[in-house]
Amino acid sequence: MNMEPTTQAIRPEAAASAPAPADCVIEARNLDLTFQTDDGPVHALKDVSLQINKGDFVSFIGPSGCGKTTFLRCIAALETPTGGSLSVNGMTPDEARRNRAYGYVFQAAGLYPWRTIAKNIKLPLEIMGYSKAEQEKRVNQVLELVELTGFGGKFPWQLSGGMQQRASIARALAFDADILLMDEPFGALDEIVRDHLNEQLLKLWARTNKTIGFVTHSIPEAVYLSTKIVVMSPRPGRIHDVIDSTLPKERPLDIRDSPEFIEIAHRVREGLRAGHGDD
Amino acid sequence: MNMEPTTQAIRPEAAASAPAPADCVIEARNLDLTFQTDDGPVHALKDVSLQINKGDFVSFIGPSGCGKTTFLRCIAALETPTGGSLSVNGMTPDEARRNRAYGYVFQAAGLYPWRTIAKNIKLPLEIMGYSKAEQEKRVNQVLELVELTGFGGKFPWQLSGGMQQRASIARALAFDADILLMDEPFGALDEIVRDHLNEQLLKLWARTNKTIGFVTHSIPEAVYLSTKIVVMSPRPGRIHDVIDSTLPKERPLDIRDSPEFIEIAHRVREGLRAGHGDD
Amino acid sequence: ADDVTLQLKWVTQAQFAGYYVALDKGFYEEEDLNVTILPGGPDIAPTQVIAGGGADVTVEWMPAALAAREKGLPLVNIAQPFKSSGMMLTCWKDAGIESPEDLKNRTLGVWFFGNEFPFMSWMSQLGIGTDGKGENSVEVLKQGFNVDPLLQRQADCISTMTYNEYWQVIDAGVSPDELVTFKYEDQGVATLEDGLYVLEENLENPEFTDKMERFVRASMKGWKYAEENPDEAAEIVLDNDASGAQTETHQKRMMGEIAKLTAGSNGALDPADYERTVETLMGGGSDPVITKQPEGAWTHAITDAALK
Amino acid sequence: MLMVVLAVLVWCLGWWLNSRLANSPASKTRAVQLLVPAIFGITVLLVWELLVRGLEVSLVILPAPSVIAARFASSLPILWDDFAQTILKGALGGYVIGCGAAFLTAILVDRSDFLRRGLLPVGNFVAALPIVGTAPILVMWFGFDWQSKAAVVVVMVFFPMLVNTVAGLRETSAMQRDLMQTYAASYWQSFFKLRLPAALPFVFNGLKISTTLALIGAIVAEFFGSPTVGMGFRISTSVGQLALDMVWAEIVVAALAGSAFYGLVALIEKSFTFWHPSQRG
Amino acid sequence: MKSLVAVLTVVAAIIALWYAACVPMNIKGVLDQAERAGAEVTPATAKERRDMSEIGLVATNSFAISETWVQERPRLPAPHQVAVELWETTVEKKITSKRSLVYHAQVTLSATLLGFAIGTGLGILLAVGIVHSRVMDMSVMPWAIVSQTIPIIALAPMIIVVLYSIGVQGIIPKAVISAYLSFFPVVVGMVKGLRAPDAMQLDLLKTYNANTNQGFWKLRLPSSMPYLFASLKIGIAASLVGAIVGELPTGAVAGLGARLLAGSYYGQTVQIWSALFAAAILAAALVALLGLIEKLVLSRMGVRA
Ligand SMILES: Nc1ncnc2c1ncn2[C@@H]1O[C@H](COP(=O)(O)OP(=O)(O)OP(=O)(O)O)[C@@H](O)[C@H]1O
Ligand SMILES: Nc1ncnc2c1ncn2[C@@H]1O[C@H](COP(=O)(O)OP(=O)(O)OP(=O)(O)O)[C@@H](O)[C@H]1O
Ligand SMILES: Cc1ncc(C[n+]2csc(CCO)c2C)c(N)n1
Ligand SMILES: [Mg+2]
Ligand SMILES: [Mg+2]
Repeated sequence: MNMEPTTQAIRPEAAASAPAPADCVIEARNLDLTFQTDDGPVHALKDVSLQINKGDFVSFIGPSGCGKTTFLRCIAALETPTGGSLSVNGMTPDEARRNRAYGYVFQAAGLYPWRTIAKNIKLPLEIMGYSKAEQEKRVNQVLELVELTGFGGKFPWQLSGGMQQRASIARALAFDADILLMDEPFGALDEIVRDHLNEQLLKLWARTNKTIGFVTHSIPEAVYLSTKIVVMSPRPGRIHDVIDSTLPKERPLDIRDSPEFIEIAHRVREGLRAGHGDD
Repeated sequence: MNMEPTTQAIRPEAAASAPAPADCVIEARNLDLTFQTDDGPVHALKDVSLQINKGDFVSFIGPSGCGKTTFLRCIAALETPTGGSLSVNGMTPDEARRNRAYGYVFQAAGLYPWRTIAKNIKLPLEIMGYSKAEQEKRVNQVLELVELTGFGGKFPWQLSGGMQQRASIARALAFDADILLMDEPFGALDEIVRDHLNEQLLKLWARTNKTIGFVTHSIPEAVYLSTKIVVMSPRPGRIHDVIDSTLPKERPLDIRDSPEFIEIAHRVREGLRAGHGDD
Repeated sequence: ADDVTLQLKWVTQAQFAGYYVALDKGFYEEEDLNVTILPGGPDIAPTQVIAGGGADVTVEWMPAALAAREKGLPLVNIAQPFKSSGMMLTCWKDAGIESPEDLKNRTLGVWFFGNEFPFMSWMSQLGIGTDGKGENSVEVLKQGFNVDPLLQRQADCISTMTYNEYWQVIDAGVSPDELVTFKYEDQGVATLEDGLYVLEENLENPEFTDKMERFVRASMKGWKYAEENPDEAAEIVLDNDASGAQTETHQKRMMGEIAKLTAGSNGALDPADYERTVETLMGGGSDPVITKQPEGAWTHAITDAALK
Repeated sequence: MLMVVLAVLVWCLGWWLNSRLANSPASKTRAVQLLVPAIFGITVLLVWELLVRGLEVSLVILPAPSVIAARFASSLPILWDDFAQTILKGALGGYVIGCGAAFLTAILVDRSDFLRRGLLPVGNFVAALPIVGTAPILVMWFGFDWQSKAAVVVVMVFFPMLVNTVAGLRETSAMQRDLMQTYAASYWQSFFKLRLPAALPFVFNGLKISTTLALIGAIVAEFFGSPTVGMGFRISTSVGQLALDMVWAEIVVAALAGSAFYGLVALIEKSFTFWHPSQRG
Repeated sequence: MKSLVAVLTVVAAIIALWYAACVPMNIKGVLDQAERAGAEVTPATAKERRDMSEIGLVATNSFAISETWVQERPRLPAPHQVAVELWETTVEKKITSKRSLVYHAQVTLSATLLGFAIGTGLGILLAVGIVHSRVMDMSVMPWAIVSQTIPIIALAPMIIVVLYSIGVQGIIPKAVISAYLSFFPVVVGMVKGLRAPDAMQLDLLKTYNANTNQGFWKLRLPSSMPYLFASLKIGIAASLVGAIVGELPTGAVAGLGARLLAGSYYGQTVQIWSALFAAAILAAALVALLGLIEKLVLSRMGVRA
């Protein structure tokens, strides 16, 4: 009861929406979400339509409170839209959740302090009923993927923030989900560590060919990582601009000093400034 | 008793160090600091030498744990070096502290929630024994300076994060200190608010001609603000590079897209990368 | 007026009517005394209060007083308004108890807190052990404040006073026919109750003895008045009961029973009663309450002067 | 008079010694952290001894520590029997039943928002009942032996434990719960893997509070009826017999047992919640 | 609103259970009475019934069930009996009457408040000492914890006798006991509260070169307020228990403790229960009052409660 405060079965008409094109993984049509709060309704998402294709790396950027998190949570079926339709892998988001279609990475690493890194990564595997041997294998696999081999026996608090965040990504990668949803995963880290993780994330994405939804506040981060940048504006949360990146798939870190990069970054900043009031 | 756990009178030889040149406000020579912890000694600062002149805006940048905060705290006499010499305004740091030579701004605004903004700004004035009328006058002055006129009667939690941080800067400006020490003051704010505050901080610096020591993790922030950028490297904390900015004093926000800016940023990034091991 | 503080052994009830009557009727005032009566309670040891100087004189049972004396607290009996003992053991008849011999192998409720001495003496005189059930032993429970252990049949017998707990059993709806009682008086093991005791060292002070003479005189006047006017005495007690828990019927009945116990005493201690008490306490087996003949545990000096 | 002066001197000496120790660089070592309270305790005992002797306080008011120690040493068998009756049977029995029942109830309550809203205020109200009042009732219901003492303990520890456990089970952050949702975890999976471990610090807090309550409850209940053994029985009987040394010997046992009990639970807590910031130092 | 419904439901369920529990609890007493009154009871004698299960007795003597809720001296009084007693002793009696629970509650309340004041004052002083002096922290704190493992009721009569012996009587001895119970939560909470300011906040004052005194008044004290109130709420409930415990040996003269004891002494279970409820209501009211004061103080301080 307590576990599911916000999610109910999605409304029938949403479930019945027309199937998306073959390689379209996530499709939102005229999505609307209003929170009922004590201070009256908050219109968090208004008329949001978006298609995300298989293998896309989509960043969501926008001022605080514009609904980035809310949109990601709708996809993850952690929030139920109050209007419009949303499909994930051709199912309702809730069906997708039950099918364990995605891994979700939160802003803070959110590792359980009473479990070692390895046991933290095992958590979803235990819940999903993987065999002991399989668990062991996958943990080693993803630990290597995020370059944490040898740290499996440590407790989270014995690791730096950056390593914790990598472990939490490993946790989301450990099971076979095609979609990775990340809500400001590097927000709490310092710039240098962040650069490093960005590089690694790109490599990982290239290797695994997952579809990634990524929320960030940082313009360079969004530009550096994405194939598609969604700029949002607040009150009520709308999509202000969708920018398809012209950068090549191969991106060394110093691509950020290239004119193309600066050009895209500039466009994003303009979009942000247009949507942003005073703080 | 408990209030001053770390500061003892500075050692005599440090106090007796040769006076610095006329416009040199802060001078460190071969500064060393080792913390004794349960896990053995931590060498936080090693052989740090630096001169800061009157009116300088000096940024400290470097990976987490490289000793930026520790160095700033040494200047503020919140930490006692274990070797080398350090003088502030030609005095020992502790004498300078007793003379209230500097204002210190912490990463979080750290306003007292039980005091209004105005009363928060009055706090140092009360402690330093200013008259009621003088307190009133100065509060209004600095509130205007940070563009918070009219918000004096509000409580901190009624203000946005950016406004809180401005109030905490106002608090450090309220009394006559020539030096302003700021430890990642904007670390917790989002990029757009941060841009705005950076702009205002530059204006304020130009108007008051204070000497500012500024710790940050953000390369653009450091480049945008400083006349001098100190790049540090960890284990043990050393100064890796000192970069004198070639940017003009007048800096609109879009100076950040200029080639000069990108050039300096590049140099800082290279310095950082060189000093940065694995996290 | 001279101040006198009197510590009672128990809560305000008709058991102490004489003192309340003397206070209420101004007998103390007539003797130029300003008397404060401190009620007792389940955890107050009157002997300890007087040892600490919290009272000048206290109402106490002689076994407890003599035991305290052996412990090095020299209490002296200066007056004895109660002639006979009101203590008894009350048993269910249907438990098959007819004589003290039948007590063996039963569960008995006993008061502790210094009130266990008469019972212990009695049992050791009967040669019955008190350390658990068995052929020649009884199981003893530390009885609480009330008669529940009997009513709930957690014990076969409990300690009662003729003037108090016995009637509570009756009030609970039990008819006297269902009960068997063993009075300590009848068993020949009665010990003196409710005497007035002071510290020996104080008796060397003439001012104090003078105060006590006047106190005893007024108190006995109160007792005699209470015996003659039991209903009025009960009312006075009720007026002084700050807890508001006592009922009129119960106190009037208690006063009637108390009068039977005070009858026959003019306030002076009868040395024969004293001898019998000491004999009871010292007599019997391995674990006597007092081990040696007490010296100077009582005096007639006060009563002689007060009652002439 | 000499003794009184001496007592003042001893006090000053003890305090001076402790000041030196506490402000010395060694003050963070384990030895000093044990030594300082020990010196304080010994100082208090010495001052007590000297004052009692110097002011000639009557034995029946306050015995000197040396007298209490002598009595303690000579009455070990009695003290042990009382300890077994009151602590091992009454307090421990009630503690296990009470805390166990509260824990299970907490799980039940936590499953239903309705129950939690309804039961917790009522629980807080019941927890405010002064147990001195419930003790005679429970003795009437459960008899004179340790069962009634255990019942009193159950009543005393149940609600503090319940409130703590319920609070603990709600301690998880929204993010942690969301994480479980993204795994489509079942109720019991998220209970055992998330909520229970997260609740442990609170559970142990409840367990620690309950230790002293259990002890006090078991002893107090014996004042309202008991067999002729037990710490509460001995204390009340000994006061009546003016054997104050015995009373204090029992109080020493109570303090020792209570501290040991508390310490034990704290130790177990450390090994179970080593990961919690408060335990990491 | 939702909470109110939930609470009422739970209360209703408890009352229903309570009524049900009265039946087996009181059946033996009812049957004994019925037997004496000459009614047909199975089994016929009290002795036979003694070892039978209550449920069995209820089954064989179902006629007696309604009697179990109206007994004069029940083992477990029915809710309405307690309610009626509470009503009669509060509303229908003059407040000055010794039979009025309001009178007794007020006696206990005054001792509680005095003890609470002493305990809180002492607790705060100790906490200030502990926070500012390492010696006190290291030597006093462990013993403060040990002090709470001492059963107060064992000490209560002795405290009273010792205070008698130096001529202190009346409300003070009770207040001392109640202070003994309430000082501890205040010390613990206040130490926590005074230490609540983090290193940064303390450093801030240091950059102003503030002295210890200024640090206390401007930082430590205000930031300890939420902790103080949390522990005051525990403290006042403990105080009440202390005052009641203190009333038992002082001759059970007046007060809720005296009522409890007198009720117990005369087997008046209804009276015990109503005194118990009165005490719990008093405790709840005191805690609620403190909650109200907390809200007021904290909101005046600008701290959202
Ligand atoms: N559970 C909720 N109940 C009520 N309002 C909510 C809830 N969650 C979010 N909101 C509101 O909805 C709006 C969008 O919130 P959301 O968290 O999606 O913003 P965001 O873009 O992620 O912001 P940030 O960058 O600060 O994380 C905000 O105004 C927020 O206050
Ligand atoms: N009080 C202390 N005791 C022991 N070690 C300390 C203490 N303060 C800092 N250190 C250690 O000294 C080193 C330098 O710390 P410092 O806080 O100065 O780093 P920093 O550059 O400010 O890092 P960040 O960017 O994370 O704030 C770190 O390794 C840190 O763990
Ligand atoms: C716990 C408890 N202890 C002792 C007594 C004994 N007592 C003291 S005075 C007195 C006279 C009659 O009321 C009696 C019997 C008791 N009743 N309850
Ligand atoms: Mg968000
Ligand atoms: Mg730092």
